[in-house]
Amino acid sequence: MSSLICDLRTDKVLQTIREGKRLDGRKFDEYRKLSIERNISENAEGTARVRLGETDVIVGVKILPMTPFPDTPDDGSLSVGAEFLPIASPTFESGPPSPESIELSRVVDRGIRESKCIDFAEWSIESGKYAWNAFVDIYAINHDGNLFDAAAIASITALLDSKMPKFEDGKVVKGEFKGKVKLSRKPILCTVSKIGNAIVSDATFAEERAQSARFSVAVTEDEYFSAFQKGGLGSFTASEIDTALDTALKNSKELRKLI
Amino acid sequence: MSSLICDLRTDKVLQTIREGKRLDGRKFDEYRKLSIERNISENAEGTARVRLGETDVIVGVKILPMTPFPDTPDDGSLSVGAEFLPIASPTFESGPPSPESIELSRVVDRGIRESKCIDFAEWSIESGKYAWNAFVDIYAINHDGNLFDAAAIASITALLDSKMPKFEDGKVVKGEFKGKVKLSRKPILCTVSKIGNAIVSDATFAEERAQSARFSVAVTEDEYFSAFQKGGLGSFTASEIDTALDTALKNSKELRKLI
Amino acid sequence: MSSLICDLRTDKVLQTIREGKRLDGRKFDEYRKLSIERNISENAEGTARVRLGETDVIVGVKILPMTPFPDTPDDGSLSVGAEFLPIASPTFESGPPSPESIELSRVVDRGIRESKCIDFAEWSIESGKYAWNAFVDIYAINHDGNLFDAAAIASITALLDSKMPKFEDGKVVKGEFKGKVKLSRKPILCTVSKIGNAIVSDATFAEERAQSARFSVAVTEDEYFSAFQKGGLGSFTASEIDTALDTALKNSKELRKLI
Amino acid sequence: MATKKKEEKESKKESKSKENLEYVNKQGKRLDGRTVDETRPIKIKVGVVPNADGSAYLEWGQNKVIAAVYGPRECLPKHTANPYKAMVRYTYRMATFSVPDRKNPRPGRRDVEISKVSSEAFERAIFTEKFPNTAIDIYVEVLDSNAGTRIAALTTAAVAVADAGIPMRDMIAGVAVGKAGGNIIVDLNKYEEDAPDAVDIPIAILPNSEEIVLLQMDGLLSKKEWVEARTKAFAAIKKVHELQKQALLEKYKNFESTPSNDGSDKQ
Amino acid sequence: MATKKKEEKESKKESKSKENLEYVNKQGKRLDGRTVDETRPIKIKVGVVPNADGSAYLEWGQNKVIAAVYGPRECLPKHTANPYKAMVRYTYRMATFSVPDRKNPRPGRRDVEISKVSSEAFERAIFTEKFPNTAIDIYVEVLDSNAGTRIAALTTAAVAVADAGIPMRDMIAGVAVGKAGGNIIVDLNKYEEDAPDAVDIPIAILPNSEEIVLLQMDGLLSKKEWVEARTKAFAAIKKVHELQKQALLEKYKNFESTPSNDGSDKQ
Amino acid sequence: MATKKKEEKESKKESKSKENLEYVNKQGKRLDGRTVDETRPIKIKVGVVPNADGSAYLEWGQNKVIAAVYGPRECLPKHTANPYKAMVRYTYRMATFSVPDRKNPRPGRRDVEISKVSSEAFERAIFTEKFPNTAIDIYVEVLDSNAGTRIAALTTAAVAVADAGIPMRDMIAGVAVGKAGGNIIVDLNKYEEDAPDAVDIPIAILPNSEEIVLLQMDGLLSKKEWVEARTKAFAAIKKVHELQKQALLEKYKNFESTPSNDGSDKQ
Repeated sequence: MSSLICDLRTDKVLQTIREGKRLDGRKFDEYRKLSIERNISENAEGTARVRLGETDVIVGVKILPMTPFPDTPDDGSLSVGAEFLPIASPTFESGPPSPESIELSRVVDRGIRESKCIDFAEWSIESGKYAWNAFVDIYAINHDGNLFDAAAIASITALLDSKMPKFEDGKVVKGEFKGKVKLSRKPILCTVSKIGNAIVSDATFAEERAQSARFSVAVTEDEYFSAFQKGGLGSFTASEIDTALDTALKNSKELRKLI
Repeated sequence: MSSLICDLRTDKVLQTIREGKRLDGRKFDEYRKLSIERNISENAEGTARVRLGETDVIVGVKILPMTPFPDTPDDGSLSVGAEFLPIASPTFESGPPSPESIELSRVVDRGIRESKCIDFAEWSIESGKYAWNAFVDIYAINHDGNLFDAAAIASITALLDSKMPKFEDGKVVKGEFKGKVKLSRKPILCTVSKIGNAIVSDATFAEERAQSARFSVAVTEDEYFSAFQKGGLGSFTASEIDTALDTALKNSKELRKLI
Repeated sequence: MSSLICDLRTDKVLQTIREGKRLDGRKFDEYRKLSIERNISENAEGTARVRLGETDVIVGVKILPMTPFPDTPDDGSLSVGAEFLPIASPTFESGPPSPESIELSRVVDRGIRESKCIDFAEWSIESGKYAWNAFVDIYAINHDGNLFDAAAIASITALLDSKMPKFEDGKVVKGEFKGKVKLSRKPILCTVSKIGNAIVSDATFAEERAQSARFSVAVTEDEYFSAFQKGGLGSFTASEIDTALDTALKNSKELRKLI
Repeated sequence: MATKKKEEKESKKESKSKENLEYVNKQGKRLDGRTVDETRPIKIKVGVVPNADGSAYLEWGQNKVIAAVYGPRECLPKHTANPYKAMVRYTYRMATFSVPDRKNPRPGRRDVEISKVSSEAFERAIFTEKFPNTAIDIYVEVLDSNAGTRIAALTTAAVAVADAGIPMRDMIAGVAVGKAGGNIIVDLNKYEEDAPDAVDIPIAILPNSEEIVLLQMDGLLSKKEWVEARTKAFAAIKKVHELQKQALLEKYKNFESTPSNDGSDKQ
Repeated sequence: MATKKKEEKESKKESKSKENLEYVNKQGKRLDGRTVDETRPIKIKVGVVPNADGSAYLEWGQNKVIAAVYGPRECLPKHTANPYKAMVRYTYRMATFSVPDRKNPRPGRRDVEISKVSSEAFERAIFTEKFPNTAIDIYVEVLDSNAGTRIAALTTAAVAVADAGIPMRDMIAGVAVGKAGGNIIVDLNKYEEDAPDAVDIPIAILPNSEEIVLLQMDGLLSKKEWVEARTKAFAAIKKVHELQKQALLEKYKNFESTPSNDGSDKQ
Repeated sequence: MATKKKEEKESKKESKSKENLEYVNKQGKRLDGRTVDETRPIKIKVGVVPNADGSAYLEWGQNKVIAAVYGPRECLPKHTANPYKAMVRYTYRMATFSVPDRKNPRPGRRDVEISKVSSEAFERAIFTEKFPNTAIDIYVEVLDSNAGTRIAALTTAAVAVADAGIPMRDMIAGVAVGKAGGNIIVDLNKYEEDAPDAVDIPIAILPNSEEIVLLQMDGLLSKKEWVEARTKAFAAIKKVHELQKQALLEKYKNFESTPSNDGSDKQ
């Protein structure tokens, strides 16, 4: 899409928002249709594919025995990575991770990690020698806005879907598992965009182009926040952040039901 | 050489081929003069320098103790790498390996590995802890076409020339060896170019510029093929492949005598 | 500063030198004011900040237990790195180390290492398993010429300032130390620039732009040289090198007093 | 080195002693019930990535692949453009979780080689001379794997290129044929690829002209075995090609029900 | 992976069982004697890098930061320039010796993220539209650290930008607020950041308009706690802002005594 | 770090206690039979890479080096070109198998430093101002090594530059001099370089004007020793220079018998 057409589309988004509406008819705090698919890869310990409207994200989890960090010899660990595949958008390129994909993966990581939903001590195998590390790898398949929430929901879903491998005689027992990974909470990331003076949820690609700033918050079922992240060139007032938090408390409940 | 001169040269190659001849007077299935030099480096376990006409390739082998792969704790291993040194051609640049040099090294690797000429179990030192790895490193010195065959012949020659190091008390004994590396077969790579409708062996640089496609096949002394690789933007018919295989069966015998 | 202004400044430097003077009034073999600051970082084992006129360099030392090299299982080691921070000059860029910063760090390293001021055997912890490695990291903060000498003086000062960590039960004891690092000599690097036909010490940035070549020499208190390095596009006569060495013998004594 | 060798081994794990095992039984059936000429089940869906100019998703046994095509579009950086034709840039990658061990997210030497020979295959298929100075980017991501991924990828990509409306001499279709336990068989699975005498021959052709556009082989193969393998391969590829055509027809049949593919709201 | 996780842990070491510990005593004092609303001592010096267009040095407790600004200057490579505004490129780095373990000299993922969100904060503060086609480069190097470095860096950088004479809507000032042992406290030190219930909220605003230009959080925080934390943060930031202004005034007061800052002999 | 230190040690292995050893015996002979003033045997062959504009191969004791020169040619990327002179880009590399342990194929810090100081030496030798906007690329590959490779490389490269017909003020020639067991000796071999008191001084000059274009040193050296070392070096370099000239003459003498060097069929 040419730059001119982009600008016209952005104008149209802004004008519609000023009229209190969105181009696709949603309310400001309304999400697009969320659908979840599992069993993307038998080779993965767990997978999930999340579609939010036309945004499409696949997450796979591999759980491998690693040497624990010297300062936490009895703890397992979590690694989250994201690839903005050039499949997903004409604006994505092959190559090393972009700052955008690094930011996304780190926000998803914090939302999960800081919710304390994983008891890393349970992932120990042998003190100082082996502990399980879960590699959560996020792949953008189609980018129509709000990759953050789609990626976060796919990540927690894939973790919930994951089988815990067995370890015997110094190695992994292929094809055998000891049940599912245990998660004590299901943090949900809810992102809003500031477009004009409105705070809207689950922005499309066209809406993101028109946004001045973005704010993401991860919410647990017991109504705690486990991560904040402001992004974008603009700013938020304190009351806009409060609106975003309230919206997230509400939306996270609905979204969690779909996992 | 300017692009215009290249194009004229290419036209001349194509025209000569149409007349059933080659610019340097060779028959379609004929190789240039092959010469082999050894003892390029005392620091290497084995070396060979192969000249095919003006094409010039040096290969050195280093054999070092490495930790074996967890799934093959009792096997040694082979690693083939290639550098298209900027020495060798105005078209080569310094920097990380190009797709062309990666392809070459992988085809040379497969030709040797898949011929089963190496018994990797014999290269074990201590189960799960140490096994010999042979690093075969290919350096292009002058590129006048058919680097594939020159590199493959130099690689198998350098391996045949290689001394097996000694290992005692957890380390290599400097300057002592336990005989030559054992190879049960000598796979020879034979490459043909499709130029116009002709299938020609051992193309020069000018001929390669005129080729539409390339086909390489590794042949053992017991008339088995151990690797195929089609390259280039064009295609082959099934019967052209058969011609290439028959030519390779014949040429590999002659070339093997020279090792 | 534009290229034109640079050229005019260079002409002025050259003309002044021809008149036997320097722009800032110093004698040819005279250094700018040297000042040294310590305690830049509590997290470092040792630090030093050296200002030579407006040239400003910070060096920090981290001393960590590392696996010794297989061929020197009973020796510690030294690693010197340099970053030409883009903070320090409009001509410096972020990114991997430039050839210039690599050269500087290697010359500083040789000046120290080859003076034999460190007894690496004393840095052994457990033969073949652990030995102390001192990481000396040089950061350019403001570049007004002669980064080499400023970096070398800051490095030896930071090493002299460094505390030796304690190691017990397989790990470093946080916050405890067993005295200062021992250095048997204090090598001082003295660099001269050849500007026109003059040999001048401690060149400013403007003088370095006018220089044809550079020569650095590290000098110990017992009047041995431990490193030479000629740099730059020009050349030196044998007698110019002799002048540089005599100047260094003299200046190093004065500079050493300030450490 | 470890990395390099790991790659080689992606599909060669656990090649324990299987000498006694029978890869084809007396009834002519393989262990998974297939005949020697039979491929694993193949499903293809067209138009799965709304943003792309063309796309396809394929399941081939356990293999799962997604492909998207962007182009013809401006060729950047500009000095890489060709004034006589489009540049075809094919990128093969495997998701980290698509293999039994975790794949290193950075592209390896195997990825580079497969991308190179696949690019060359598409150079032959596409009428590149119609689009001078442009790039046609074909991206393929393997989501799950069990032997034969480069052919599965190429087959998916060909459908995506067709979906993008890029004119081709012919569609590319392929199969891997080979040998296990002395039998020439079509579409080896991982278990068969690990046979002690395994031969693996990925081959792709333009189905109508039978031009070979991709051909690789490893293992010990005689001339006679090659002729048998090639014959079986060509027959199997024609079936694969039928499935490609059906999938494309399917898309245009279901036109109304897949709004994301009608192009009206592409960005 | 080791590298990645190491980074995460830079400030999370030694989180042993401190459940019994009291982070704020009955007198309302923290272990280092501060009240819950109090920042560690802050010192700012302006114009410390003669070559730069603007620069500043800051000590904030144990944290030591140097910042330099170059620009507006030509934006290279040229295709990254924007014809409507200046590009703000903020680079956050930590010296190898600024942390208890040695920091890898190559920038890590944490550096990239902090640089990104800080660039965005300055995009809001600076009147970028006044300098089309240029770049404003802000470089920050952390020399010593003890929790709160990204805010210390941003605060220093804002002073350096002002020193460079680059027009801003307002100066950026920030603080990290958070939680330890159930108390909402201002400017956590490393010990407090390692509390079992620690919450860390780096926040930066334009002090006059109270626009939030940077906001991150990790840890478990309720809505109510957030409101308390934000209120404390805004109050603390205003004090930080006063120190920034004083430092700038100080420079111009001492104009004569700092010849390197008079611009006359800049290269 | 391991990599970095490995490099340093390429020529410093096995420096066990050799204090008792005699490096020069009463007859003034070194362990390999040379006098203190004598270099190892040197053989030079000109014109060994047909594709290059100039090339040479050299054996210096166990050291084996090949050098090729391309240029003056277009300087790419263009923004690196200089409108007043040619850029000289000297690239020193060691083959993986040229050292006792395997050399990492990626260039290390030692390679970068040697390439830099060697580029600078050639900048002085070549009339670069005659070829504005161009690049002169000098590539050197060490195939086998035993102390003194940077000088062997530079000496080979100088012949290759002459073979390319690039006008020089003077040819570059060099030698490494130094100290072992208290003796100032010419052209140290690896055994001598490992002496406990070893000093290594690579030095290269323009032989006619005696301008020093490359000079490095490590080890502990007095002023007096330097003067002795320099005197010995200059004398040895003149002999090296004679061999360079002979090799070039040899090529043109044998003109007819080396068809690849006549330029008629260069590509």
